[in-house]
Amino acid sequence: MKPTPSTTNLPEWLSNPTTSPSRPSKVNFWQRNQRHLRGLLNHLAQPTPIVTDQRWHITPQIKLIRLLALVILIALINNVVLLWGLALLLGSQLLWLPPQQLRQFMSHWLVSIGIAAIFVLPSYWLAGPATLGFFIFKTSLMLANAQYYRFTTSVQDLLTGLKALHCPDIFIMTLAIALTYLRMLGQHLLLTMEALELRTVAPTKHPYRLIGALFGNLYLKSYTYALELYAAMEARGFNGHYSRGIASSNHWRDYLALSPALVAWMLFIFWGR
Amino acid sequence: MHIPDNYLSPATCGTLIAAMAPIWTVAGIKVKAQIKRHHETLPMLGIAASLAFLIMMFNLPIPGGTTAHAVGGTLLAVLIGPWAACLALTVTLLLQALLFGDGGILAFGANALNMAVIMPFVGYACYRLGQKLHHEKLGLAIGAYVGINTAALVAGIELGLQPLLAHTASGAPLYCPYGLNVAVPAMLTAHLLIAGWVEVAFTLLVFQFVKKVAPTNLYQVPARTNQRPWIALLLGLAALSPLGLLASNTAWGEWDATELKQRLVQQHVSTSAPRGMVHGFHFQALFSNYDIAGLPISMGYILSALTAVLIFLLLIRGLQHETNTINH
Amino acid sequence: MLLLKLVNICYDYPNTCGLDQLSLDIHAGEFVCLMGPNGSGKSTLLRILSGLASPTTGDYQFDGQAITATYLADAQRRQQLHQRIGMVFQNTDVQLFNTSVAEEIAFGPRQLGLASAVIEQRVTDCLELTDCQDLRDRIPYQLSGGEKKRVALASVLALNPEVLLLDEPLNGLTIAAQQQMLTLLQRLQASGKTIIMASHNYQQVQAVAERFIIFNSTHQIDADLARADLNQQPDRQAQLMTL
Amino acid sequence: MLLLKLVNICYDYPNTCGLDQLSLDIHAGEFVCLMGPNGSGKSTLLRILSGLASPTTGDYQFDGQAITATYLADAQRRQQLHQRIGMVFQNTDVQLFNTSVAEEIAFGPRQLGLASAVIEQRVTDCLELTDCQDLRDRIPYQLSGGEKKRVALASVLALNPEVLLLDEPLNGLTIAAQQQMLTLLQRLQASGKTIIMASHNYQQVQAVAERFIIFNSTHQIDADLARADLNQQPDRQAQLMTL
Ligand SMILES: Nc1ncnc2c1ncn2[C@@H]1O[C@H](COP(=O)(O)OP(=O)(O)OP(=O)(O)O)[C@@H](O)[C@H]1O
Ligand SMILES: Nc1ncnc2c1ncn2[C@@H]1O[C@H](COP(=O)(O)OP(=O)(O)OP(=O)(O)O)[C@@H](O)[C@H]1O
Ligand SMILES: [Mg+2]
Ligand SMILES: [Mg+2]
Repeated sequence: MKPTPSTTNLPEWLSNPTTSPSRPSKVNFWQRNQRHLRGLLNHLAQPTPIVTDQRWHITPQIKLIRLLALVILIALINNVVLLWGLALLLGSQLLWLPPQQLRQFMSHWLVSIGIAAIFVLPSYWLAGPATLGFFIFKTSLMLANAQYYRFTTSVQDLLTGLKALHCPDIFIMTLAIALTYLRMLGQHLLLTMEALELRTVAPTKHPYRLIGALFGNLYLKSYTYALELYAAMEARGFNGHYSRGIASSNHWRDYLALSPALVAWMLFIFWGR
Repeated sequence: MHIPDNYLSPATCGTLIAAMAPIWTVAGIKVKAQIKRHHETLPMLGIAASLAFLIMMFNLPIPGGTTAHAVGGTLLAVLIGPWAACLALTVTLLLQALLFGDGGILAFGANALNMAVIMPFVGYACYRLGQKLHHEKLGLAIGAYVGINTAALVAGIELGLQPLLAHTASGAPLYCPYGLNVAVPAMLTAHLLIAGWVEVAFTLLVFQFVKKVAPTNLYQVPARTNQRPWIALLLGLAALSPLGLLASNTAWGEWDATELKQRLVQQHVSTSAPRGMVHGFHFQALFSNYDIAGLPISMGYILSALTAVLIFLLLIRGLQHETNTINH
Repeated sequence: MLLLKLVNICYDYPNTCGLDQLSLDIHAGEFVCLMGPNGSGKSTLLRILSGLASPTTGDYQFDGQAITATYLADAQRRQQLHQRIGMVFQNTDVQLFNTSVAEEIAFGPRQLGLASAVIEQRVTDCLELTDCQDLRDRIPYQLSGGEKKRVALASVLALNPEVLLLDEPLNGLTIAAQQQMLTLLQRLQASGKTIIMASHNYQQVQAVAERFIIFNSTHQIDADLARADLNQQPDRQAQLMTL
Repeated sequence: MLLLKLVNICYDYPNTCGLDQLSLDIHAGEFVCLMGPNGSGKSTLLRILSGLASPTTGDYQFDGQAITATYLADAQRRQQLHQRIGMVFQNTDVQLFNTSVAEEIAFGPRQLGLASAVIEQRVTDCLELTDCQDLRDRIPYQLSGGEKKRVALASVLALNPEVLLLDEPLNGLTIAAQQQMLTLLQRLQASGKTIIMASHNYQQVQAVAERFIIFNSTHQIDADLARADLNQQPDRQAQLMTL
């Protein structure tokens, strides 16, 4: 670096305090987005402690199959008794959740039902109360099943499950990288928003312009990341196949875990309609 | 625009997933070719998926105090290429469905069709057209707007068809309770008035930034496309068409106007079929033959599936031709 | 004048501790250097001082005003705070988001609604102060590591904040550039700014910083010494040489 | 044994020059330190050596094999190269992508298909070598700056590469940790590894590096000196003290 002429005096403006214009500012969406992002990052950092009963550990692929089987079944069934039975089944599974998690489960679930319900409520005038009630009942049952899956499955499990179900490698890898980078890019986005905010000293006239810069930068950075990440991964022996310790093959426990869903399917096929 | 579970009948969901399978296959093949040229495309897929996730999470302020978020389908198509965007968005949607409860698990196929196929491809086509006419940005803006609205329209149709496709004997709808006359306008107004413009603004701003800072990082159209994907698409679709047989309800799109009217009446939604349906689309002409010819119903399904394949192929063929000629 | 006051601050990250029971007074015009082992909480403290993070427990007062999460919920107040406190991040990558270095530096002043000639002047001055004249039209994200650090400082300077928080600003710079930056900081201090920096480079910093706050690996303050005192404690100095 | 050979390398970034007419021979088992002003091309050179970037013009040979863009187009060859040459990036953030530090270190060995006991052993060893034992179950992206640097080195070490490229590995570490890392590097060299690092810290590095390659601000090599020669050139040493 060339030595600069050492001017002993700072520029005039730098020696005097700047007076700040105080204009009221309305745009406050940076804060909200930062909050959301922090929530996401926390969620990703500590995925709700997964309940794993060692004796009842079922393989990830069976979990996935069970989820699909149950959701399809619930979608197909129009028999209240059978649905009721499925609800009881799920309820008894929930009993195994620790209380803290159960509370979390309930709050998440109720919120998601609320959101789903808002959209169908106007149909009360179209279709009447019976249809509406039935619809909400079914929807909430599906949501509960999906929620239960989310609460009992780690990200790793999902990947292993998909792999065991012979999902193509390219897809699994994309998913795995997406999950990793969701954290990294999320963190990057969060920090950039923070840095941006630190230099937002007055209401910005064009917040939208900044959004372009924010995501444009994120894309370009991620492009560089992609190059370096791939080299870093290859450098560490990565060969395009995601090898992870794949859990042992199917087990009687797995079939046992799947059995309620199978029984419900049987009932549906022979009697449910 | 994420369609949650239980709004679409299992038959619709199955059909849409079956329709997606060959598209994913082709996308996989296309992207593998792309990876051969630029090996960073492989990690870029995953990164783009997380990027899409963050874009959909980012709430933009809109005049009036509320917020909306962009989807970024068109943007991703322009940045990493439409096929890669299709795969990346699919992964995003899967993640959202399985791990974040955004969008249904069964409705995954429908959501993928709307947001991972229709949006990027429509948007990208407009962008390429604009590029050809030397109005790149205009093309992109139109692409973003038309892309998201087409997707919304299709989502509206998917939802609106449900009361016709699946209902109890008494006519009470089993899934989405709104007919076409409610679902389509509802979806469209929201997107035409608000979400579309948010998408346009977002897409343009990011595009402008990237174009200015690192124009080489935009997707470059490859010089030559090979023909194998189309064969794979054809085979895939043909192999999957019997899946339609599994659907217990009338499969999507297989009704005639009288039935349509009858159902609408049953539902007390409308006393006559929408005029466009009767006169515009000519379902009669397209779909009423297979029963008349005395063929078994399964044969009819296969034939109509093949017809769908052909129409689909022709559509895509047109698109491909366009991107080819631009390069020379 | 007491400018920054921390009373019994704790900061907890989701699964680790960031800061533990920290109390601290910093007066206007001081030049403070934070030192300590890796992971001892220096960056965390700077984040709290800048208003980016709110302490889990404890009070933070800036210029007599308690800075709480509710206080910061108001956008206007937050903006006023940010104008008075500038920060250079440890990972400078996240801090640069404009399309050219000149744009990057003009970003802050432009929001203040200054006349464009004034902005132009500020950009030129800042580039000169940080010796980045030849980077003027470069794209920030394409710079080398050390260049980014300097541009980040320039972009914060352009806002003329009263308090400058710098998280390891010397990292990745050549020794000559480090000295230049420290001289610049000293001049800024002479003109009345408060400077708080984290560093692992006692050797460079000892000549300019006037007060050393030393963290230990349990996220607490181990010692808080003025330079004059430090000169009488050779074992402390030896310890600082390893941090 | 001649391991790395560069002949007349130029590297151009879209709108600036990265390296200009650089020729260089590095033998197996050397400990080389790259020094130079900010933006002089140290990181660029390391990227080329690692096979991440291909020179615009000029030849790069690794172990007698020309490494060209076409050679690298083949995934398997690229992988083999990457296995023999490990690199710690200047911005360590991009290098950590697993969910825990232990996972991060195990990632490489696991890809090589080693037995799980072996992997476990490697993880423990690497954690110990880099003094990261207590970070074992932490999430990499949530570490402090210095902690990330050490974990990144551990994750590269776990693969046991022949050549280690380190881009400013001492940045952000405490002096004690810097010395520890340099000692580790010295031990690695003693066991036959080739070590090439970029640094701005001549004072720390002079004791361990055996050869100094000095860049100038026009992206060329200014001098290439063994430590023994350097000791006889006080003005060179004075120059290095400022880089
Ligand atoms: N985002 C985060 N989430 C969780 N823990 C974090 C996060 N950032 C830092 N930590 C932890 O908090 C503690 C303090 O970190 P901090 O970054 O303040 O350290 P530091 O003193 O700046 O260290 P360094 O000298 O390495 O930069 C460390 O144990 C670190 O691992
Ligand atoms: N991605 C990039 N695109 C364009 N130019 C770049 C890019 N990265 C670096 N440069 C430029 O290339 C030159 C060499 O950069 P390089 O990163 O190799 O420097 P360096 O010696 O590592 O510097 P430092 O000590 O600051 O890390 C610099 O002028 C820099 O601005
Ligand atoms: Mg720090
Ligand atoms: Mg560098």
